[in-house]
This record gives sequence, structure tokens and C-alpha cells, in this order.
Amino acid sequence: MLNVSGLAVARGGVCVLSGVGFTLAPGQALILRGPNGVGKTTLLRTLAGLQPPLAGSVACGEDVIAYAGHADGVKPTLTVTENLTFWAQVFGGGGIGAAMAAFDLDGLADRAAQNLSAGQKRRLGLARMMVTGRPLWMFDEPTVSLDAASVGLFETAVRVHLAGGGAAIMATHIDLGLTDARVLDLSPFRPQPGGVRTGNAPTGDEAFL
Amino acid sequence: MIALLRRDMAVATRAGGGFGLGLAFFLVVVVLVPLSVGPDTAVLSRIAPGILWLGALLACLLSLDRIFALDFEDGSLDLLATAPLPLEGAVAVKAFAHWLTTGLPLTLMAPVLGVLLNLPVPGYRWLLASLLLGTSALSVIGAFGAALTVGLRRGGLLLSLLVLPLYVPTLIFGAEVARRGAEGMPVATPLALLAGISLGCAALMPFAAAAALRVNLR
Amino acid sequence: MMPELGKYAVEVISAYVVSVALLGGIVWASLREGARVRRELRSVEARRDRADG
Amino acid sequence: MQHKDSVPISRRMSLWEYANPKKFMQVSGAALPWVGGLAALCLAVGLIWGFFFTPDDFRQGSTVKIIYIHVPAALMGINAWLMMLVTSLIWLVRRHHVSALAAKAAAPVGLVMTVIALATGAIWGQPMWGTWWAWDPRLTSFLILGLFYLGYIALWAAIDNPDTAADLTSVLCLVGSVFALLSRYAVLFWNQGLHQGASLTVTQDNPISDIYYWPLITSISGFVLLFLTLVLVRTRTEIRRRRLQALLNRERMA
Repeated sequence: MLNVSGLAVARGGVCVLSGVGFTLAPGQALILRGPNGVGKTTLLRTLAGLQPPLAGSVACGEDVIAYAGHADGVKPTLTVTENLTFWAQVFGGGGIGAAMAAFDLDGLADRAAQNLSAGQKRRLGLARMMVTGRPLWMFDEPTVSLDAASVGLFETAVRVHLAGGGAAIMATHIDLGLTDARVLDLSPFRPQPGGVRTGNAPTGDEAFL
Repeated sequence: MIALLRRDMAVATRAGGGFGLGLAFFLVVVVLVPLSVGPDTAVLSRIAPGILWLGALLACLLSLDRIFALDFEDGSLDLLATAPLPLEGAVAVKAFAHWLTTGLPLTLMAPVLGVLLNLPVPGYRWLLASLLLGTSALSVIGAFGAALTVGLRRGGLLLSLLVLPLYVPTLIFGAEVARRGAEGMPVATPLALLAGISLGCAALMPFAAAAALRVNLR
Repeated sequence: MMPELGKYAVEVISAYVVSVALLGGIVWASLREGARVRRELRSVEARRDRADG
Repeated sequence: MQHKDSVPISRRMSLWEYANPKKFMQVSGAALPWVGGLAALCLAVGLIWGFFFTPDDFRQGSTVKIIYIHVPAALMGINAWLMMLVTSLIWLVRRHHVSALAAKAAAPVGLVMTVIALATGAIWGQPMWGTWWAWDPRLTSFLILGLFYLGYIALWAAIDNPDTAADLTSVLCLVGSVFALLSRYAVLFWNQGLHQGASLTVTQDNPISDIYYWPLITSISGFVLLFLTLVLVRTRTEIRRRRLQALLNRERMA
């Protein structure tokens, strides 16, 4: 489903990770780990196609990835149902019933998003992934501000998604109950100072060193 | 696409969406003009088309940064950029939503304010027509400016600086239509040129704006 | 040997003065900025060379 | 025959080598004293010749001497923008950093040229037209060009990431060029609408006799060379600045 090889990514013109490679098959989950600032978010954004890689390749079909960043993408003045329906329609119009149920949002359906608690808003943001109908979900710190019960809901949703032939990549610090997920520690992929050639077109600072 | 249009309209018109602010600003500008240039109705009716156009343009400018900034801050833009809808289409739809919630109400309000400035009677028709055409160009050009400045803190003032020179042709032709209309002169040429600018902008600017957005999302 | 500028002396001279001042200003600003950046770059390069040993 | 054809192609390819920052620094460093010296020489000769050794015009009196500044500055005001347009395109298509930085370097120079053209125009206009400022199409177009320069410079200054800034300013330059052209036509249309036929002509429209022509040409070459010198100096500064930033970034990473 996703084949990454020799990937180097840059943040602010500086190469932060290089030589990243892995493959992800349907039904698999990958957890990215590493200290703050190692480049987890940058890697996810590169995989999602939001920024071009410095080197290497990301092989992935069209319209496969759904990416949820730090922010929830929730409009405060719209209700929970309106928010979710909007994303469902943008991504080709699936129903929102399953997502509402999976993240226990039914009781909040008609509440404006600005009146939700941080955790409830987060659940809404995660439910967004379910209505996209995309097979590969990518999360950046999905469990921030979630309580234990909500983390459980999230795990279940991901597990159901994997069982249905989907896949997931998430950057997180806490231990989720996804025992069969692979873990990729990004620390070894930091470029060694002075010693890295990133191959093709020098981007950012490279040309000036 | 319709979903995006509906959502943007809903966000703009609900409480805190700033829907009425542009209209109120337009009203204030038009009220202040006679207070500053004096109550002479002959002078006012001569400058009325230009003042109405300028007021509408400034009111439109006020709300431009909302086109993308809110979606950028709350992460919606990331998800929109990876959605099946091409980003160019999303930009066009958002600019259209901006026009429906800003340009169109301003256009409809302009004749009412024209009364305050003694706009000559034949001018109303052409004022409406020119604003209807011209504000659409203002929205699309503004969307481009908003896309350029979306990632910047305090980008509002820079946005005005970038967009105002781009507004020059639209303003000139639009105000010319309204002025000639008010003076009973033929308006066909500037009207055609204004229509050309509006159509050209609507066709091409979404591409430039989408390119700028992609750069800003990196 | 000042040329006879007639009644427009003020205009002509002020035009030249303004222009030369503006040109001088951009030249001066460019050179000063260039010197400043060059100095900073030298110090950073020296620091790097020391660190490399 | 085929062998012969391949030579110019390879030569053309090698032109892009100068877009490499290191190569550019070498070449520009060697060329700079010559270009700068020639610029100073041409400017001095052109302006002194024009100011001291040309006769007054029978109609405009001594104000005609302003032409040796006004026309070259106006010319460079426009050509600097054209150069920025070309270098922006090169950056967008071929991603050569030097190209983007040259556009950044040229903008303030172009703005100064535009301001000089406007200022000398106003000073000249006062005795000739009886007003400092008229909303003549040419003057108005230049004012708008000045606004475009301001916006372009402000956008460069506002963005932290240099590659993002280069991309966005290039897009602005392209779109701005189209709108500057549109504005030019719009202003022509608008002014004719305001005062019928009352167009104010600048002496350029009259054929210039030789006695004014040669100092003018010298002065124009001086301005072109001065522009070139300043762009080289400023581009070198920008390259150094980027290198400085790159080294600091690397220190931070280590």
C-alpha cells in the first residue's frame, strides 16, 4: 500500500531525516517514535504529499492517504453533525453514522463544536478520518487530550480499520494497545552532521554549503 | 464542491463570522465622506460613483484574510489539500463563497447608500451592474492575496499592500462604468473591459492562488 | 565653472541633488549590508574551521 | 554536421553553471571591479557632460538637463522589474537559487530608480506644466509600479523560510506583471476619459538632436551598469546571507 525508500525530509530548508525506508501492507500499523523535533510531523506531511521530499521516493496510490495533523479541522460554529457531514461530502459522500458511533459522538450530534471539551473536539477530529473512506490513515499525536476511555475508542476504531484491510501510521509517545503494530524509531535517521549527501536536486541550504 | 460552498457560507453567516462587519464598514465610510468634503449635493453627486466603489473595495478588503486563514489555523486546509477536490477548485469555491457573503451584499447595499450621496438617477443601474461584475474580480484577486499571506502572523496589513495595486484595473474600469452611467454617457467600452477582467481573473487566478497555497502548506 | 541655468536653476540642481542622494543612498546601503554580512560569515566560518580542527 | 550542431547546445547548457552559488561568487567577484568602475566612469561622463556641456532647449530652458537622470532612471525602473520577472521564472522552472536571490537583490534598486524617475519628473513638471503632480497616464503607471515594488519587497521581508519566500515572491512577480500591464492600459483609458486630449508630452516624444543624444546614451549606459553593479553586489550579499544561515543551521543540528 505504501512503499517508502531512501526518503530524506527537510524542515525550514534543513534536512532533518534521511534514509528513511519502510513498507506498509494492508492490515498493518506503524508507530513513529522519537524525541521532540526529530521530524515526525515533517515526515508525515511529506508522506501525505503536502511537501516534497528532499530525496528518495514515496510510492503510494492516488487518493489513498487521509492525514490528520495536530489541529482538528473543526469549525467552532458548526455542529458536530455538520462538521462531519462536510468532510464526508468532500471525500465522496459516505455516511457518518459509523464514525459518530465509533467515537461516541451520538449524544453530541447537535452541539456546536465550540461548546465541546478539548477531548470531545479531538474525538470529532479523529472521526473525520473514518468518513474520508481512505484506506491509509495518518495521525499526528492522535491521543492528545483524550481520556483513557476515548483512547480505547480510538484503538478500537483503528483495529476495525486494519481488520477491514486498511492501514495506519501514527506519531505518538504513549503506548497504545495496538500490540501487533510495528514501531519505527526515527532517531537513527537523523543525518550525521557534515556527512550527508541527499542525492538529487539540492534543496534549501545544501546549495550554499 | 457544493458542500464546501455551503460550509463556507454557514461559517461566514453564523455568529462571529463577520458577515455584517463589511456592510457596516461600507456604511460608515459613505457616511463619513459628506462629513469630510462638505454637504454640497452637487459635489457629492459628482463623486458618488467613485466613493461607492472605493467604499465597497475597502469593505471587501477587510474580510479577505478570513478566506484561508481560519482554515489554515484549524488544520482544515491540510485535509482539503489532500481531498479528491483539486485545490484550484477549492480556491475557486471559497472565493465564490466570499463573493456571495461579501461582494453580493455590498452590491445590493450600494444603491441604498447612493441615496445618501445624491447619486444621479441614471447611475443606479450601472452602479449595480459594475459592482456585481467587479466585486467578483475583487474576491478572486483577494483570494490570491490571502493565499500568499496565509501562513504569516499579522498578515492582514501586508495583504492590503499586496492586493491594492492588483485592484487598480478593476477599480478604474468599475468606477468608470458607474461614473459614466451617472453622467448619462455610454458605458459599453468600460463595461466590456470590466467583464473581461472579471472573467479572466475568475479563470486564471485560482491557479495562482492554489500554487501559493501549496507553497504555504509545505 | 557653473553653467548658466537661467530661471530654472533651482529645479535642475535640486533634481540632480535628489537623484545623486538617492543613488548614493542605495549604493551606501548595499555596500554596508554587504560588509556586515561578509563579516558575520567570516566569523561563523572561522568558528566552524576551529571546530573541525 | 551533427557534430557541429552539438557544440552550441553544450555551450548553452554550461550557461547554467553560473547559477551555482560558488561559481557565481567566483565569476561575479572577478567581474565586479570592472563593471563597477565602468559604471562610475559612464555615469560621471554622462552626467557631467549633460549638466555642464549641453545647451539649453529653446522651449524648456535648462530644465532639459534633467533628462539625463529622468529618462535613464525611468528606463531602469521598468527594466529592473522585467529582470525580476525573468529571474523569477528561472527560479520557478529551474530552481536555481542565485536566480531567486538576484530578483530579491534587484527589487530595492528598481524601487529607487522608480522613485528617482518620479521625483525628477515632479521637479521637472513644476516649471513645465505648472504642477508638481498630474495624474498623467505615464506618471500614474510609474506610481503603481512603485507600489508593486513595495509589495514585492514587503513580501520577501515577511517570510522566514527563504525557499518559501522565493516561491511566493516569484508567483507575486508573475501575477503582478500581468496586472501592471493591465493597469497601464486601464490608466491610459481612464485618463483620456477625464481630460480629453490634454495629454502632457515628455520630450522623449520629440526627436532628440545629436547634441542631447550622445550624453543621454552615455548616461543610460551608466545607469544600466550601475544597476548591474548594485545587483551583483546585493546578490553576493544575499548568497552570503544564505550561506551564513546554512552554517548556523548546521551548527544547531550538530
